[in-house]
Amino acid sequence: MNFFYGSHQALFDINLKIPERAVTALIGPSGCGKSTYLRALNRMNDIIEGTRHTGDVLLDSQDIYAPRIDVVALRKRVGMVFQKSTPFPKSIFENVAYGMRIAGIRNRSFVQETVERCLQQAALWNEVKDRLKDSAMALSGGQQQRLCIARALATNPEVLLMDEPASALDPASTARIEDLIIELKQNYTIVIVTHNMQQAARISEWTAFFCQGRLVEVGLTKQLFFKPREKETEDYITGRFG
Amino acid sequence: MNFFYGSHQALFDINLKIPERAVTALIGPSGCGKSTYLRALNRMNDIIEGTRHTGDVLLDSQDIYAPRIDVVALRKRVGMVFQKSTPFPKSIFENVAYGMRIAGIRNRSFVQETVERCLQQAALWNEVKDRLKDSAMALSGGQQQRLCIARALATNPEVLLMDEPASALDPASTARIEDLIIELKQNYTIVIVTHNMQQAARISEWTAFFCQGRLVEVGLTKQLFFKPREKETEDYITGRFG
Amino acid sequence: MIEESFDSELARRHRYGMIFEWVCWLATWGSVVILGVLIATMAWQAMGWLTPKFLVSMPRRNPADAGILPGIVGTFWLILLTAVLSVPLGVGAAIYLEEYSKPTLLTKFIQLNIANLAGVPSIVYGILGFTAFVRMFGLAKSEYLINLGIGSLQLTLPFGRTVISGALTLALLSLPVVIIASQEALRSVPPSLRHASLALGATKWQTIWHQVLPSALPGMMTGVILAMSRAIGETAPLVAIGAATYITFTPGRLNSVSEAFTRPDKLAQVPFDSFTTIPMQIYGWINEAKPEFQHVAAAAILVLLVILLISNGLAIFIRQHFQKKVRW
Amino acid sequence: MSVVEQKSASTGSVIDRTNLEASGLAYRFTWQRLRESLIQMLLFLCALLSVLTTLAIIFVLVSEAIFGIPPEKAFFQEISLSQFFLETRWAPQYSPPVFGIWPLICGTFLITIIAAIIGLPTGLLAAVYLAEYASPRVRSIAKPILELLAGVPTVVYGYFGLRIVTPYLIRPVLKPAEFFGVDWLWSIPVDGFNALSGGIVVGLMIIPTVCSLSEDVLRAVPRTLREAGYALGSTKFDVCVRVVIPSALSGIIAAFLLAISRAVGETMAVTIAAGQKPTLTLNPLSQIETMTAYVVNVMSGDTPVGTIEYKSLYAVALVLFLTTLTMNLISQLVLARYREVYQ
Amino acid sequence: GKSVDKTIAVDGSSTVFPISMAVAEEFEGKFPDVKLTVAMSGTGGGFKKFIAEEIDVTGASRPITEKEAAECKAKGIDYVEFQVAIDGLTVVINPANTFAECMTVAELNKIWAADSKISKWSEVREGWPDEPIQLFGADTASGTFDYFTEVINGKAKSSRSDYTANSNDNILVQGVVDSKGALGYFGYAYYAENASKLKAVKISDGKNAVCVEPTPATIESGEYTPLSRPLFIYTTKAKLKRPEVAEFIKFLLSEKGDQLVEEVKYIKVPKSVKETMQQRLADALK
Ligand SMILES: Nc1ncnc2c1ncn2[C@@H]1O[C@H](COP(=O)(O)OP(=O)(O)OP(=O)(O)O)[C@@H](O)[C@H]1O
Ligand SMILES: Nc1ncnc2c1ncn2[C@@H]1O[C@H](COP(=O)(O)OP(=O)(O)OP(=O)(O)O)[C@@H](O)[C@H]1O
Ligand SMILES: [Mg+2]
Ligand SMILES: [Mg+2]
Ligand SMILES: O=P([O-])([O-])[O-]
Repeated sequence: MNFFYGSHQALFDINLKIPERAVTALIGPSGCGKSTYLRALNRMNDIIEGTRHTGDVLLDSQDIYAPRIDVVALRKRVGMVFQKSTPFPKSIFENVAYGMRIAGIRNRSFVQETVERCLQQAALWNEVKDRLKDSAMALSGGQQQRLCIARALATNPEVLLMDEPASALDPASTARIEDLIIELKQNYTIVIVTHNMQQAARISEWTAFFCQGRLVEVGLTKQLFFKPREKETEDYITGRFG
Repeated sequence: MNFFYGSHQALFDINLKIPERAVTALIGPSGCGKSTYLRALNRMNDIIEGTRHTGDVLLDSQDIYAPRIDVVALRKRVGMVFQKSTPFPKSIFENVAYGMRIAGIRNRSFVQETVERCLQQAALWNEVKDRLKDSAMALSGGQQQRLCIARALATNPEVLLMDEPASALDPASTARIEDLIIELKQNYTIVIVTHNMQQAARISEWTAFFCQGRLVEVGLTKQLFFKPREKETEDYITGRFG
Repeated sequence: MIEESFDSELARRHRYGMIFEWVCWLATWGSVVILGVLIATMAWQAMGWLTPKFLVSMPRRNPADAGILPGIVGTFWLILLTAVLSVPLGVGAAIYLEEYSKPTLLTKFIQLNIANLAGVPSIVYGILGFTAFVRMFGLAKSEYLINLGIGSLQLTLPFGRTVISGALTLALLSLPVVIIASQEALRSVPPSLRHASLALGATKWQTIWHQVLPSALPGMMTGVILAMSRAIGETAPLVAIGAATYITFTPGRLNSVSEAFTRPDKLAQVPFDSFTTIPMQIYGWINEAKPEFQHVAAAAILVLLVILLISNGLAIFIRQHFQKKVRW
Repeated sequence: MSVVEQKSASTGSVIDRTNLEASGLAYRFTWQRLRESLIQMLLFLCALLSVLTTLAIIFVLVSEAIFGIPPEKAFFQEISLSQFFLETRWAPQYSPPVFGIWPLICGTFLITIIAAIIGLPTGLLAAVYLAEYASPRVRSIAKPILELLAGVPTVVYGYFGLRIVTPYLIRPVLKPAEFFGVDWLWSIPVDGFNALSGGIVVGLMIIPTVCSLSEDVLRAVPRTLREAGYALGSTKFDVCVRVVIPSALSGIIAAFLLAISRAVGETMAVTIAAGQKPTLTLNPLSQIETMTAYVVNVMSGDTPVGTIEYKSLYAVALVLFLTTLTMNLISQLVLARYREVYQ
Repeated sequence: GKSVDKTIAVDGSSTVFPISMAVAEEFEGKFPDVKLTVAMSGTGGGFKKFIAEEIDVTGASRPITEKEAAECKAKGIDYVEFQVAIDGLTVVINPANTFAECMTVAELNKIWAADSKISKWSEVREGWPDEPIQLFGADTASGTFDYFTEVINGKAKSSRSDYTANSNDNILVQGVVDSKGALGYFGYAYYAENASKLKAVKISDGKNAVCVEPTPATIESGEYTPLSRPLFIYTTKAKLKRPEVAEFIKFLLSEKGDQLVEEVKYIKVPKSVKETMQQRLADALK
């Protein structure tokens, strides 16, 4: 697919197959279009004025850009976590319950249970279980990010997109998030953008390397890191540019 | 000297002698305090609320932070050029004449001559001599930057401080500015902040390396680049960090 | 040359600078002092006239007995109705413009139009209100007596010089101000909040309703309160629609607060009854020739100023507490 | 169960249409969806209301002033344009009445000029103080107080002008002989209602408008420009007067225009303080009538619908509307361009 | 259930306004369930609203004109007229004015005539100072305007135009109080209420060259000519069917009503007229 911001083309002929129940890492220098690509996967780019694409994105062999697709339903199936944690200015509980609230679920015990399960999955439950009614804004950065993951899990998505979820965090929080991702890949298909090559190596099975809006190389992480096929990839990984 | 932004200390015990009629380059990773130091030299930091310093800055063995120093007169003696070119939204002529206007010079032919001389010194005269009355905003980035240098020269300063004067420019403009600096050092004492090590090597006699608010090393440029005394300097110059 | 000139001029320039700063200082604090003088002279003029009895009495031809009860009650109903009409419409328009509209020519036009409406003189709104609501262009003419079971509601078309005409007029007048303030409040909500909500599969409206509006609420409230306090002081449009200056009853003939609950028919009559407001009464008294009425007017002005000080203070309080706007 | 995959457009793609329904992504009719579009419609109507308001204003003014709805005749169908713009008397009570707009325009002009002389420089200087000199603390105190000045109702300013400014400010200065009861001082005749007192209070009234708008534009001047000024050896005064104000000039002009437009449209204060007598004069000490005051005067007198005097209201209001509209439009456009420069 | 409280809408002449206002206040004290709105649109403005049936009672400082009567007839409005007081239309000047204490009708005409260009006192009478003259008077909706122009200028509604015109006499009072060279005219009550700040001009009509000051006595006796005039209240037969309106008119014509008329500084009607009025009311109520 190709992607345009107005007249500026940000993605060129990307053709990438994302494997199920595995972590795929997207790496590449700044501004190469990783975020743009990620956001194309749940059509978040639609929000931005003047964007345009050609080509298809298939989810279960269904083109998500097809005319009759319901974007809202799509986004429910394809969750997303952002670089900067974006807790809603509400209580911790309400943050996680938000997805259910908007889906119109009124069953209180179900909501309660799901919130608990998701917070547990996001490895946050123990830290917040006594203060679910507190504002989410009072949490630390790492906790907020995990809360955002829990919130995304609560809508029961199939795919989880993460755009540098740990780049704003301290090493301890980063480690927790990484553990979490490894945990989650049992059940979810995860696509993660990262600047941190070590991180990509640690958590992902597959890695795709982007450069200047093009997909340069994609392969098993181990392979890509140790035996990159392309010169560009090698340069980037060994830190010779970027 | 030490320098503080509120409670945040940005400079620690800097002790640097700047040689006359020569170019001194300040290098160092981003946020290390180069700009802060440079701005301390003409007390531009005074403008920012809540800043504080200890120690002295001597200009011709006169402490510029002494109580009875007139900041305005000081700044007239110590000119400054910024990273982003800052032409006033006036005509080209008026931009250069500004320093004389505020000094209250009414002699029109003198103003005329000085403007021409400074524009010539700044290697801009030929390009703009036919449109001195046009707005300075209409010039290209490189021309604007040279205009700013001409404007600074017109106040007849002794010292010229430059904070990454070429970082926003294309290579051709950068080369012109570099030539200009080499030209100017015959008559002015120049301190220049740069991120570009090649540039520092090309134009400066002396180089000072800052890191995290400290002056790590200072020496003749050739010496510092080829035989740095400190490990940190070497790391930085060879691009191993920063 | 430049050195000599610079050095010789420096002292003079510093002096100019001092004078300039002093003049600027004077302009600012002088204006503040004028506000003080204004309030002080009103207080001085009102001294001895602003009594508790003044607040609960009807206007009388004898200045000593005059009061502003109908004005206070009329202002209350008028502003309540104005807010009920203009706030939802204004906030709705702001939401449309900020959240839904694409920058088409139409939205640009609407935007420009709103900015212009905010600058249309209030007397022009008065003429519009008079023609459209009081007279209804002279087209309609009918009277209805609607039986409410507990009493009857008298409704005339056109609305005439009633609370509803005033409220509709003031609603149109404050609409642009409400829209502009609400837009600003919406703009200060970070886009990341919207993106996060949308990414969870929320619809646009759900995002607005659950996330954007609550976050924008303090800012909107500030704007709305300021718009309404401006409306409280409006006089010209009410003169234009012909609100009374002298009236000895309150809208709906409600004689006490409890009657608002026990007599729903009277309550329903409120929008369709004649009214006056504090500024209208002030205008009436200013025009009185008897010098004592000047003191009565000053007393009413003081009441009005206190109401406005409170509402403006409230708006400023909300703004400073909830809106930590960062400017570069 | 999910697979996400991409195919570039060039390779062609296999789209399984039948799969659409099964995928659960199909765009289906739901109540929620209906609600969404209904809400959007509703909100759009809210936004459209502002356009309707403008159209209604124009319709109302035009239908009584220019083209009457038959059988009614509009003002300009009975009074010629040449009378309106060439006569120098505004005399509705004359028989036959004479409607020459100039005395009203003159009154409005006089008020506006006086208000501008007082309000514009004061407002701008206050803005400079707040933007350049005041500490954030002082600003956070002074700004709300100035905003309060804008919140004072105009009847109050009218009272202030009539009962305080004229007797205790203008009289002592211009008629000290009478005021202090000594006859060797000068005594310039001052009417009880006079344009000067009206202009002064309107001037006070526009200070906050000028100040807050100008402060915004002054603060939008990039810090780098100020620093460049200082680096050349400017004093703060030089930076304010030679760098900041010229850079913000177009924004300041827009603020001035907006304030002047407010002065033109100001009603109660001038009705109360400046009088209600249409006079073709530039003497600020005499009684005048502005366009707005005429409208109030006639409307509070309950002029019967359908008379020529009643229709004259609309003609005057139309002139008033067009004047302020022009100024507002120019000001909006200037401001929009100003924002483009610095953002 | 109960019906809405009763309202009587009173409007019209600003000259009659002080009477309506005082009566309304006292009446409300006596009948608390009746509420009155009292406004002043001027006699002409009042009649317009009266004919449009927007109001119940209108005050008038001149009798209804033929044109207005015809309009009433056309709309089937059966109006009833009651004279409620006598007024002496008073010409006033600023107290600082010590020369123009007596003026003739001719001089007034010279000032107020439609084509008058007089702008200085010296142009009115030889010997008066060369000072500007500021004029204040009733506007076109006012009965006072009609009456004054008819008596002084010989033709109703014929007047110069460059003066401060307002239907609210209070504004005229303020104008005269504040301007040294002012000359204005309005109802006697407005002068009497502010007598300390105004000076009434003595009027000498053309016939017997005596200056007559407006006082209750001279007005009542008719000595103060030609500016003495009757004040009226109009309502309709249909409105009188409403008990509160009937009650109100009754109250106006009672002893108490006369007291109030005198309290607001007008002159009560002679006994004979009063009886006619009461008879008229009785007839209308039948
Ligand atoms: N909203 C936008 N409008 C216009 N161009 C944009 C927009 N967002 C991104 N771009 C451009 O698209 C290109 C790709 O941006 P993108 O954000 O995808 O890069 P990225 O790889 O995520 O970089 P980073 O690692 O810094 O996040 C960049 O050139 C960027 O300037
Ligand atoms: N106005 C300010 N207020 C508070 N802290 C500041 C301010 N300006 C700079 N600092 C801090 O002071 C430190 C030094 O900043 P400085 O601008 O001198 O760095 P620098 O070496 O010039 O970096 P760069 O190469 O990116 O320009 C940084 O940590 C910065 O965050
Ligand atoms: Mg990115
Ligand atoms: Mg720097
Ligand atoms: O009494 P008038 O108001 O009609 O003059």
